[in-house]
Amino acid sequence: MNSATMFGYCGAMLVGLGLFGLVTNPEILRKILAFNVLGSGVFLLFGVIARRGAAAGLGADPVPQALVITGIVVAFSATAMAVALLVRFNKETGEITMSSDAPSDSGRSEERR
Amino acid sequence: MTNAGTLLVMTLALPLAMLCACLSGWLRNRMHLALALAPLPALAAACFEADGSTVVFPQALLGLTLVLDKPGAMLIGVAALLWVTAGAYAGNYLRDKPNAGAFAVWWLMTLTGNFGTFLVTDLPGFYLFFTLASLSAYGLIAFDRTAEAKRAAAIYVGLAVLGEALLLMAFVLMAAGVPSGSLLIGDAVASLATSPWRDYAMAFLILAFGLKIGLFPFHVWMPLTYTAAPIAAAAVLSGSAVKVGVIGLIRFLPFDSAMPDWGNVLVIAGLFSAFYGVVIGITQASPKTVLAYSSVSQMGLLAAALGMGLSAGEKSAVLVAAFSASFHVLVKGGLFLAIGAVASTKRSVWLVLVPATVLALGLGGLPLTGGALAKLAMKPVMGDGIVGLLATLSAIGSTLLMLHFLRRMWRGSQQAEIAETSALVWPWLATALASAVVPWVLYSSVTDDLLRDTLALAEIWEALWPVLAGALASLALWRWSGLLPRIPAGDLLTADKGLVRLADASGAAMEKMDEHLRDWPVASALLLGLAIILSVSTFVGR
Amino acid sequence: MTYDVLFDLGLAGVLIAIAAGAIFARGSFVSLVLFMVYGLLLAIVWVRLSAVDVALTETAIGGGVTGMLLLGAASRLRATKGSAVKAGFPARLAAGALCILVSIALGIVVYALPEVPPTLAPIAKENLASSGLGNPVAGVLFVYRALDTLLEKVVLLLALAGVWSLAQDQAWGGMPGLRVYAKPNSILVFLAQVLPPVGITVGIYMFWAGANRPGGAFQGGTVLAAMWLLVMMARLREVPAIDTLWVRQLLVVGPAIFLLIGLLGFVFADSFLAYPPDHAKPLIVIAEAALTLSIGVTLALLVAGPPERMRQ
Amino acid sequence: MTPDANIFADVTSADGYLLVLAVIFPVIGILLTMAFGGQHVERIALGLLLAGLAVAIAILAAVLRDDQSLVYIVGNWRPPLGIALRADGVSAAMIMTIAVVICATGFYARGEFGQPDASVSTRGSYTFWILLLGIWSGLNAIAVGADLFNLYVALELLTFAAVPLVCLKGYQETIKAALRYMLFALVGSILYLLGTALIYGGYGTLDISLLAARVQPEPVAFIAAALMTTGLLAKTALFPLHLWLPPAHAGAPAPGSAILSALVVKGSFILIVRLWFDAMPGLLTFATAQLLATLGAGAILFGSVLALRQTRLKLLIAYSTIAQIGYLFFIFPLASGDSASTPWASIAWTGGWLQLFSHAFAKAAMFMAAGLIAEAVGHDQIPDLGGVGRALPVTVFAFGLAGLSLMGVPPSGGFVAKWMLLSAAVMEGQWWWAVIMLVGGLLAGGYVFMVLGKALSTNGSLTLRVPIPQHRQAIVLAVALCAVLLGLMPLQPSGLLMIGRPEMHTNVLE
Amino acid sequence: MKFAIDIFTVVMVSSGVVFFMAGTVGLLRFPDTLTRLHALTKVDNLGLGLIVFGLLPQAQGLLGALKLLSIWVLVQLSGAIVSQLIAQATQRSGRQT
Repeated sequence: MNSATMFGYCGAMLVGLGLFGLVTNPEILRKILAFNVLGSGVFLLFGVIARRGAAAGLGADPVPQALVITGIVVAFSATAMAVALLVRFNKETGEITMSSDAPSDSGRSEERR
Repeated sequence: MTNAGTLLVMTLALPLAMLCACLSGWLRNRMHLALALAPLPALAAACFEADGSTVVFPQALLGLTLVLDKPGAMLIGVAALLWVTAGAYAGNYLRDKPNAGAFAVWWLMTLTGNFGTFLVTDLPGFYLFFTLASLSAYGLIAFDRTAEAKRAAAIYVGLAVLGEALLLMAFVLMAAGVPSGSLLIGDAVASLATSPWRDYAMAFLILAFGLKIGLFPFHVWMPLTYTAAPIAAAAVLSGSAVKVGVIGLIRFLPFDSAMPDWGNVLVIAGLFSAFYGVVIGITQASPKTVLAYSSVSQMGLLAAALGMGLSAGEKSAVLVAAFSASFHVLVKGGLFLAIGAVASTKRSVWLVLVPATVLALGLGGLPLTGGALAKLAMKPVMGDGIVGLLATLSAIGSTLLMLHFLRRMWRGSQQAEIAETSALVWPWLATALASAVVPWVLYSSVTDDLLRDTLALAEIWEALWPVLAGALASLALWRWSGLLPRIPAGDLLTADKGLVRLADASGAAMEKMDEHLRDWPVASALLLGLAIILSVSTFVGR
Repeated sequence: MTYDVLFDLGLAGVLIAIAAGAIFARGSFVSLVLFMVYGLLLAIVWVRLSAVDVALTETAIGGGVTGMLLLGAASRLRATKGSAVKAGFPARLAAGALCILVSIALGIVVYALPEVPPTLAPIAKENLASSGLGNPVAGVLFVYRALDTLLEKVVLLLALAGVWSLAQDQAWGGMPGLRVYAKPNSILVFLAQVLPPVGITVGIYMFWAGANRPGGAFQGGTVLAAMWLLVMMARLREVPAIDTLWVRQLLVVGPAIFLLIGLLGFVFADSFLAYPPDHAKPLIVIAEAALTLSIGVTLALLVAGPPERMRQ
Repeated sequence: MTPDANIFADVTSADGYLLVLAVIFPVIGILLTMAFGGQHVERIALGLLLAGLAVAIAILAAVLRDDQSLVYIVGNWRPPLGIALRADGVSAAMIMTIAVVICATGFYARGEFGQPDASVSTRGSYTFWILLLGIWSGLNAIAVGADLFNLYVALELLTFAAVPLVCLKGYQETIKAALRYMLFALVGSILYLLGTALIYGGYGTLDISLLAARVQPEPVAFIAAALMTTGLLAKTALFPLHLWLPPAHAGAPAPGSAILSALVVKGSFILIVRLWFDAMPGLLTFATAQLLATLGAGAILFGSVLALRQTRLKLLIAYSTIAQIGYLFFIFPLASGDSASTPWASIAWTGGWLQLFSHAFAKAAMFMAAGLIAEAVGHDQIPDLGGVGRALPVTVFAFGLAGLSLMGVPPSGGFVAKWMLLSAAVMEGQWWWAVIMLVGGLLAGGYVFMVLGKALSTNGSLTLRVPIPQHRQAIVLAVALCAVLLGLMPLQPSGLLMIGRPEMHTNVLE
Repeated sequence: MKFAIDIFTVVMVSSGVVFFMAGTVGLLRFPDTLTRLHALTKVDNLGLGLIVFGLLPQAQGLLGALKLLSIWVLVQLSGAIVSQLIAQATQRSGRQT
């Protein structure tokens, strides 16, 4: 087993970890964090694929690397937006967890205009 | 395009134009005065060009194809008559009603749909007009906002939409059976006998149209709606709109190829509701309800006739059915209008009651009335067997029912509240006159035996004795009417409370389930599970 | 060779352990700290996978800015009501089972990856000459898949618009509510005075080197953003109000110039986002320079959050 | 490996540049509005709306004229190294639909987010127009994208523009809805990204038509496809993954709801179809198709029943969206697999897409109508809507037309779509889908008439808080009419939707 | 010559590593925050210093050497400041452990 494949399994495990945190942890901040772990696992798989594709004197296939960089940017902006939402949500409701909600029947909210 | 073509186009174009005119509020609020004009082109077309002249619209207009054949012409003609008189009646009835405009819109839409079904020759077109007629009737029924009107309208719409669904399925099955992929009704019916989906298609057809003409147990909507709707609306609905179902059966049942089993289904269902209508009808108090049940009974008889035709595979049944249907159009419409007329005349009630009686007994087949002709024309179709006998017996029943109706109407006129206005009387008299004359005009076109034969004593007695029997029966009925149970209008529907509760409970259960499903851990776990199942199904499935 | 594998094995083990710690830790603060460490370790992994550009990005983002963002959020959250309703044990068990299944599936894929791995490295390399770039990753980002890069910058801007849209109406156009820790002549102020010159130099160097060696607009921009945030936190400069003109223009200048060059491609290189052969490199460098600035400003403002205070 | 894997000649076609413009125009708008502040934002946006509409028309015309897909090779770098943009018949029709709905919404939204005085920039207007343009760019990019990763970026563009739209009003419950939407959408997109990673690892390209030639039925493909599909399903909110949709679509401001419900959820659906029909043909097994359609059936029944239970108009419409999305997934069993060779596949294909387009128009009209009603009455509680029909006749009429299309009543796109799907289901012997569709129609009739009956009832004492200008009602009516006009097309496979997929028989019914 | 330089590097670096070890142990074992800080700062200064010093001869060219030195300087700077901040924080939140 060469180290690329080994890091591949590592990435697979990270994905599982991230998913678990995302599903089970009620705290929203922790969900966002778990999302980042999950994302890094995915990127790691990209990296492994890039590494396996090393050829023509390049240590790794540049295309997946570029994709990862783009992906990291997107993931970061996602995190930023989620965090902003979370802070506002916390300011409004004082909650930090995501309780299950029935579709709120407060249609009167229109009147708050 | 022949001038008949222009007439055919006008038949639909005029009401549509009037609808567009309704976009302006000013015109809308005055439109009810012009309602009587809308059907005139149809009338003209029926009179002058009943020779199967054809109009084909460009693809941009769904490629509609309009044809005016004999049964179509017969029905559309009398229907137009009724729509004219009822329109005049409505015009007066709606004077200084707050939202007469809305009524006019619904009226015109129903009218367009109703006429369209008599003319179109392709499946989508028929479905279009059928739907238009059924759904816009909703507005007429719910017009006065009483609680029962709302309930009736709700139930009506529910069943109407169900009918749409059944019909859509039927049409899809029929179209699927046509090798050439043509969507013309003719081709669809022609290849129905050999279609692999024949029986399914037949089942859905009979269900859909049976629901429309109120065969037991789909009759429940009729009493409710006709009782709740304003008189003019009830007149056109019971008289004309119901015939959408009749023309459907006429157009879509494959009479060229005998289908005994399906024919018998129709016969049995029809005869049953023929008697069922009578039995329940005589327990009813409101004259409108009584008429509604008589409609159930009459339509049942019609269905039975068509059923005989289907099982024997003889085309003549089509014309017969069309003929008696068109007679029913006028009589039923007339009788409904009569209720209003009686209520609105104080001094010379007899001027209204006498013709009404003749008209009513006509349904029982009183000699020299159109009813007698209808029965006569039906006889060969019904045959001399058990079915024929039952048909004759049903005549007794309808006489009984009609006398009951007259009595109830007479009672109703005592505590009438409608203001004295002769304007409501003339439309009704016109209808009565038409219903007395028109059948004689049409009769020759149905059968080839001469009118003279219909005046033979034997025939007259043949027609008369059921009426007399009915009269006797009704004497008995009056004597012991106290013993009859009071069955609410829409008999079976007394069970609907339970159904509502059941539906409500299941709905609540689903709501609860939804809350759980929309819980984050559940939903996201489902997400992962789905991913795994998908990969497995892709892997194993090959 | 085997030593490398052993090292990598250890590295991966630690990585997983720390990730697990970050996921399972009781308190959020602990898990956040662990997450930042995780980010740094991940950077080493990227180096081991000889993807240095990614490693730089990962340190700048995963270890750096993201951590900052999350810590900032954690310091602001106040749980006044609503307690952490932990999913019940059976639910956690089921979820765990599913996640393990997913991991196993991925493991299978990694195992089953083709013997001769498909790669675009050769063609990527041989076509690189035409662009005059030395760094193949930059080549992919700005030449072969430039459209992705362009759209991704738009995504950044949209994210910023989204963050801003969370402002209160009365605070619109005001200053982002960045936490400011300024006490006069505190040690932080000192740092904010000393570090930025170095940082800015490093940032610019990164983007400049990016053309030929690892690095590039994004990594450089991130460093710039970090420096600016430091200065703002130390109150050496006020946080600019979001409708200040120069802020807005710095935000868009990068994508705008990039897009402009792309559109010029229609005229001079007969295709959108194609560069005229002999001016390829200068054009790309110009675009990258502008992008570095824009990215810096965008990231900083993303961290700073929605406007909260009206300007004085 | 299918014979016509490379049906797209990989050369830029004459009018290919239009595809770039379709994606770029909104981006230009975003940059301009970002740079030059709020007070011009509305003018810039509206100008670009018209420009974009023109581009969409041009694309449709070009595709119809050439009778083949438009292709554009970005930067002259061919796939697999570079990125290609392709627009087949479906894409062209989709772009057109998007343009019409977005323009209508834009002009409708001036009433809500327009700027009375051009001096100040307000939060609402500034962000709304930027997000609108963002959504448009994302949707067009999805419609023309031919590279899985490029499509990922487009998908994110869409999400990042859609989420803030949900909570533009800033009410507590809308923030909550937006947060749920955001997190679930993130899971979805990361799963999709994971899939693309695996695909690149397995086949060394992300270009759809190249993949069609290379993909083999093997674990890599299975698992990648499953992950990507699931991620996209989460964004499409197919039952039972609909947790975020009702509050989000009901909470957004009316124009937002219209866009979200009519277009945004369709974006990810298009990708699912591309995946199974274009990128990995032959990978779709009977079981998978049945599974997807079963979820669709669940959505139809579940969504419709819950719509019937709602007391808020916007929630009712949102649940009806869940139900209507369900119909789309009947494409998979009916237009694929063994039936793909039969003429009925192309009928189902046409029907499915027609359902998508007509639902887009109908649902946009419905939400806009609901918005006007809420503006005029001050709430959207169905029980208290008595008499709205007389106060806002045009609006309620438009709502009714749209409702008829949902019920599948002629003449409307909904009817044609339902007819085609029904016939396909019958002819391919999968009658169970036909049953579901009929029941769905019944339930739809139920909730449509529930609203209409209330609105048309005259006994409600109703006072309008604000008068509603006629032109806004006219816009709603126009959109509803688009749904009706789709009903005028013949009951035959549409030639346009077949462009770019020779494997499907066209005009079989002659 | 080369050999001598290598020896020098090895000695320096390994002694640096020893300091790191000590520091880590201190971090784990020391009772309260301030003492832990004390341990860490020592490590930064000496341990890293030794390692950098040891690597200097190996650096290719003046530029490399400068880079190495700048790394040391930066770490010094940040380490000092961060430990300052932490110390202040502990003082503010009066808890010593």
